[in-house]
Amino acid sequence: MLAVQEKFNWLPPQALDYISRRLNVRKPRIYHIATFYKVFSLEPRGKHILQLCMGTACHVRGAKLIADELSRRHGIHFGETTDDGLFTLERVNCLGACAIGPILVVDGDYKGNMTTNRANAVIKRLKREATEEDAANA
Amino acid sequence: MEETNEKLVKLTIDGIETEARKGETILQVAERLHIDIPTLCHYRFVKPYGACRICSVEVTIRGKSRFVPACSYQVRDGIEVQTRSEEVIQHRKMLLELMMARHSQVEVVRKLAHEYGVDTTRFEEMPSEGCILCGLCVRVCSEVVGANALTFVKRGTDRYVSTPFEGKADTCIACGACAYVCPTNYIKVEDIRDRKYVFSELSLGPTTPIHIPFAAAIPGIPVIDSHACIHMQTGECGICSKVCEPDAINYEMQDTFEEVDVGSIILATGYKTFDPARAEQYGYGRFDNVITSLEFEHLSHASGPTGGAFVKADGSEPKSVAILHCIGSRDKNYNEYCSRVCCMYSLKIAHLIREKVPDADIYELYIDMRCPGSGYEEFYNRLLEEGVHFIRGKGVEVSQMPTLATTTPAASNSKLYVKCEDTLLGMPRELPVDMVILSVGLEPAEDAEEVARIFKINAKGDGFFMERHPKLAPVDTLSDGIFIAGCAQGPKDIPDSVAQGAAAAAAAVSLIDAGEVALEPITSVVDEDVCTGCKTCLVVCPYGAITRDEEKGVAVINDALCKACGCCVAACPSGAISQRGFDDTQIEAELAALLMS
Amino acid sequence: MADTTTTEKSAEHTAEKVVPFEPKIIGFLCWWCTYAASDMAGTSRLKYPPNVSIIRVMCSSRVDPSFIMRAFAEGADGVLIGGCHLGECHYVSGNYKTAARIALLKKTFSQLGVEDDRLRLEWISAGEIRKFAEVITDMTEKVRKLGPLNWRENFEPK
Amino acid sequence: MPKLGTIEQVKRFQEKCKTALDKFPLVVSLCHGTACCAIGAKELAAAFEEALNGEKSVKFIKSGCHGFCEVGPLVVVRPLDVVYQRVKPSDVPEIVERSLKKGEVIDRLLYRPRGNGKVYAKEEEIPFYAKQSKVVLALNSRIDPYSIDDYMAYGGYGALAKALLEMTPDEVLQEIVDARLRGRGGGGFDAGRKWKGCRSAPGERRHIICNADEGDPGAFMDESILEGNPHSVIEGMVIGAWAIGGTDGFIYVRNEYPRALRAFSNALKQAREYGFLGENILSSGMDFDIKVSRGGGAFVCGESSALFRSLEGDVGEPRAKYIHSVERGYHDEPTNLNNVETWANVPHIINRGAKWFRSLGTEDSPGTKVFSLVGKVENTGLIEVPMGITLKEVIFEIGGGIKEGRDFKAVQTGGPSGGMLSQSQLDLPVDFDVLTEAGSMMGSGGMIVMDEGTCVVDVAKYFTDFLIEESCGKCLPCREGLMHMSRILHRITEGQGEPKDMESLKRLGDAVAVASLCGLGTSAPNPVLSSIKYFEDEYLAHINERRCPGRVCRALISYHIDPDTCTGCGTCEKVCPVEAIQPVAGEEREEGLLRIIDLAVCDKCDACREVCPEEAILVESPAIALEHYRENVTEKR
Repeated sequence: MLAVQEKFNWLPPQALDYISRRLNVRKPRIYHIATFYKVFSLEPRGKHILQLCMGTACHVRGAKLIADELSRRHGIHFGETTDDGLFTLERVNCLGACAIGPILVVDGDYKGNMTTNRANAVIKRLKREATEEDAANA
Repeated sequence: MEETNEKLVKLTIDGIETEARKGETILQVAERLHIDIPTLCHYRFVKPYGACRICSVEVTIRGKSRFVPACSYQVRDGIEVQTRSEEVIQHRKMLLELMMARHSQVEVVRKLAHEYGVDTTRFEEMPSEGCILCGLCVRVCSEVVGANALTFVKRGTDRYVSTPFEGKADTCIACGACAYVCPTNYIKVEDIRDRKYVFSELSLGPTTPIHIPFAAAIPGIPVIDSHACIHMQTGECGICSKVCEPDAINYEMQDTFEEVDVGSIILATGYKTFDPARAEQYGYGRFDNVITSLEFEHLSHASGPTGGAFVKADGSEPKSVAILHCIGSRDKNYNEYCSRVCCMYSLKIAHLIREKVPDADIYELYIDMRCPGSGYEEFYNRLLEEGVHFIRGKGVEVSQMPTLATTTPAASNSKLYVKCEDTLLGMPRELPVDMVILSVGLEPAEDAEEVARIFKINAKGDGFFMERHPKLAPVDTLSDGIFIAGCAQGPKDIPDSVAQGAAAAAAAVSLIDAGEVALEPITSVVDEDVCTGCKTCLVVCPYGAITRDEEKGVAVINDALCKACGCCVAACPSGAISQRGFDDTQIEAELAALLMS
Repeated sequence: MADTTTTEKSAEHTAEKVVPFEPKIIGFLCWWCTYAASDMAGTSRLKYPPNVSIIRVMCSSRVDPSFIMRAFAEGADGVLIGGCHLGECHYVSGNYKTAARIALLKKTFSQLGVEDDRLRLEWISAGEIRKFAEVITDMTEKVRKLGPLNWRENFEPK
Repeated sequence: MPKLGTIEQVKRFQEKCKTALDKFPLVVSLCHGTACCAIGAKELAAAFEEALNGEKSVKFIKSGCHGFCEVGPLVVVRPLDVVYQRVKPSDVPEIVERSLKKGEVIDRLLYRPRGNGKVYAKEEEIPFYAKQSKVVLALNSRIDPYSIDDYMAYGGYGALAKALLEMTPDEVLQEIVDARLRGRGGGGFDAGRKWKGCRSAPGERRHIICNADEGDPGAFMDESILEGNPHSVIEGMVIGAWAIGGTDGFIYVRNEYPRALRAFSNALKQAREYGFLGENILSSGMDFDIKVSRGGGAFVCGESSALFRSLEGDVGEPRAKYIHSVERGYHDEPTNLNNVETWANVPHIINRGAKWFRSLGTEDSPGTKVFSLVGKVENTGLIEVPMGITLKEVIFEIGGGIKEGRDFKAVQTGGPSGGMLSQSQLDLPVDFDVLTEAGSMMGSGGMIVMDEGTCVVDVAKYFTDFLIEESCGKCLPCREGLMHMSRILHRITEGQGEPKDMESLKRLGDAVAVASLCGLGTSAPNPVLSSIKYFEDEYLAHINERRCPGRVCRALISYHIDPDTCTGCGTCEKVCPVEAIQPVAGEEREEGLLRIIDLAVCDKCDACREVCPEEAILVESPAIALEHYRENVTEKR
């Protein structure tokens, strides 16, 4: 399931069906597992995954302010995806780099010493890139 | 128990010293001592879960005391258990308060809380929908039933019980075990038209593995469907045998083949009804409200799906019904013969409808009314008086739109239009009705051909079994000792079937009564002087009736075994065998006589 | 059998081609099926040509090839063997043996120059009265077309 | 690679590796840990590789975490033994040129702690390192975690050879028992006793499992060990398997640790190649291998019974624990579960003996312990200290005191399951039993320091919320009890607390602690209970005075601009997302008009305070802020 999650960024129901059949695991169990563990998502996720560390150290250093800012500015709370399908915000509990918190992970890239203003800048940049890409494609 | 070698442990519960087997839980021991420990997530047929913690008791071991759940804590030697100490009560109160904050509307919680003097909670109330997440349903479904149709979803405070992907659970077998164990009645089993539903999203199979085969079955004893029973599939469950007090459940019972030696056999293998889907013009299978006469019987039966209410597919009451006679009978395309029973049962249907829906328009579309029985014609007359419309003319087509220019389309578009030629009026007609009942004819049973082959009897052109003689031997067949009765022989109504059955029985009894059976007189004989002992006849005899007398070097025919086919006579190269009554000279004489010129 | 005189006459008049030829056919019919069918056909008032004279046997396998030979020799224009459908023999497997024998016999006859249509094997169950009538009609017509067999003249050494 | 079969062969091979390593006169060790990589170590590595350009005399190591994350990325140059901190790619040519080629020390890259003006060049001189005694982490800055040869050059797998070829399983077991090694995962259970129990449990198969589901927020010790020295964990596990009779091994790694996973998987591969895993290890006749299993983001899976179920491929829900996992763990078979750090200690004990181990630390808690020292402390990072060291030493000497010279308020040990300790507990020694007694616990080693700007109620709320998120929801006390605790805490931080809440919290906390099914539940109220115990006044300030002493709880604070410091630059106005900041007419300052925050509009996002160059934006309790506002608006207009 981890492999499927990595490939698609989410778990499509068909994939779970397949897993259930292949591994001979009953569907209710698969479903419970898929909803129990946080890495799994049953909904398609955005193009960019933003993971905000809400570990203690980051919390103490103000991660909550960033979370609030993201939800206010971009309308996404933890576990949600922006309407344009670009960003999904996720909450993680400690990425093991507490010394440089708060940490925002953008598509697997760790960004330390995050602030509300820097977070906005990151999103702005990614948005611009997306628009440019669209323009290029068009 | 005492005889087993298992170790016993000594313990004290509420000051009572007792012994228990190793592996027993405190709850089990307490139950034996009639000490009541409250619990909300325990049930004797599932494994201890330890979720509600209401059963927590204080255990003192080696001077140290701690709280453990009685349902899952296995007793140890020397422990001292307090089930009602001040701390335990305080503790339970706290948990109940927590429970009350969520589930104050749940009867079982409120009652238990009240017992402990907890009627209000200090916490913010957040009423749940009634599920206390004890997990009993989930566990019963997987541990006992093995269906695995329910699961917990998510974790922590978001946790709830549902089916995989919130959809219909294809593995649910509608046993209702979840609803049975649910302490809060949150899970309900609904019974909608003989299909059971647990929640709304769980559509369940038509029936449970244990069920009475059909309403008013005789004997009214439940049976276990081995294809659906969990125990038969996995060896698990077995809960029915645990709860059955008279201990009447036997899983080992199997279908068995029993061989019975008999002297005569009566074949009364019945009939099947004509499948009207073969006659597409009647729209059976295409239109919901076109049903067969047999389906009407089921529908209108008091123990049927609607409890006897006569309704359309959408549940509303039909106000006009057409009954079409001779569906599959008297029709060169299907069966040429008359099925004999349809006229009368069609009249009965009309009568039943009149009873259930007094103001309904009922049409009988017939070719000829055939009412040749005792009181039959009188019944027909009664129907005429009841105001049933009889139209002489076979229904030819059922459609959703009128096809004749003369027909005025009905206001409602759910009408069906039945086309026929009214031969009395001499004009085509089209009747707008709510429902069409097809009076389907009778056909030989599906396996009639197979049965005929097994018993070496013959079937007539229409497929029904042939009697030896239509007048002189109506229940005999060409095979001695085999008799036929009822619709296996041809369409007939109940009185006729009963009469024929009695006749067949009498014929069979007469054989038994005689006590002896006359042998075929026409067996073959060997002329020992001519026989060369070549054994050709031994090979051809299908009954093994011929042996070779090694001493004399000739074939010997056993008269009792010989069935007189004469095969050996024709096969004998030396002409040593002849058949009594059919010997060569007799046949040749016959030939000669026939060809006498 | 009442037709004997007619047959005689027809034989006489064949050369003159005035009276139509009426073939003489012998039917060896199994008592359990084809014979029963003929009985039923009668009670059912089915119409079929009267040219077939029936000899009842217990089983088609009782029909010794020599009977057929003799029938032809004694003036029959055709022989019909009626048995149960394969697998439905009252005597388990008699009809299989018949099938084998008739096939052989047909070969022999063809070598002698007897037309194939003169010897016919049919499986007719007791219920198949319609088939029975059809077979009789069909065979009579075919043999009628072939004309008289005249075994004595054609096949016996002079 | 021939399979090694005798102790001599192992030793010879170690020598060979050592010689190979010694061939490099110069060593550059770049900290390539998660934290350093997040602040530029990757770019740095590329820069080094380019600058060195295949230089034969220099061994360039991308090592695991050095520990001193605060000042990363770190570079250590040997044999000069200098530590360069906050290195940027632009510094690389200079390091290569001067330090490597000429042996000079680059002064400006050296560590200078704030305040005292001193300069430290060598690792052992830096106060952060000076007080530490590294055992488990000793090799972290010296070896390339992707190279088994490096590990062996420092004697790696020597302990394995010694255990398997010279000692009987019983002797190994006895050594561990004698060492009184206690599980580093949290509970501090005696590892020797656990091993013995598992060994004598009936069953054909015995599972050796390494718990690397380090879920405690603020703790990254296990990650660093796996990332920096994975072979030590493997070696420990194989020795454990020898002593216990283990048949197969697992490591359960958090999915959030992809780097650790990569390093460990690579190490497994190498160990197999060298014959330290697989069939007939070192010709001892023992077959043993380790499988990697990834977690799925669930804190509760660190709990042993939940971990087993997760390993079995099911939902990580704990089971009733009255049967010990050593007898019936994974698949109900005997299982020995220890965490990463515990396993990493094993080779050292075998190598140097139980006596040596007992000489470290205290009588009841021998050895060292790795902590991740984080929070509002000057030097955050990974440390390894002998047991028994006081909290004060850790925080003030190693940690260098509180950031920006503020006052210490509390330290949280043991993660969400631990408790908060106050100033008065600072003299407590770090020891399993002492910390438990004080209402906290050792935990796996997270140590989060809080200053006066932290609100303990808020932290308690945070931990409780975290645990609600992570609770599996199986048992009532944990699921419902924690939720109500959180509700009460939320009310308090929102200024709607009532005096009776304190009593409710305590009662509820006790109930949850006593009644819960698993370790997560029973320790869950610790943060709340301990903070009430030591910081009751702070709770009361929230409840009675509607004031947050830490100035954290939003409902109880307001932002305002100090009219005396504000230069009128207007930066704050630009960043304010809700346009709550406006200029005040007629109040000229150096760079423009004085700004003022409209309290009715402000939603306290902190953006303005962050950008203010003059630190003129103040956070006060609402009453004070309102007064200021009145002064500035009402009176001036």
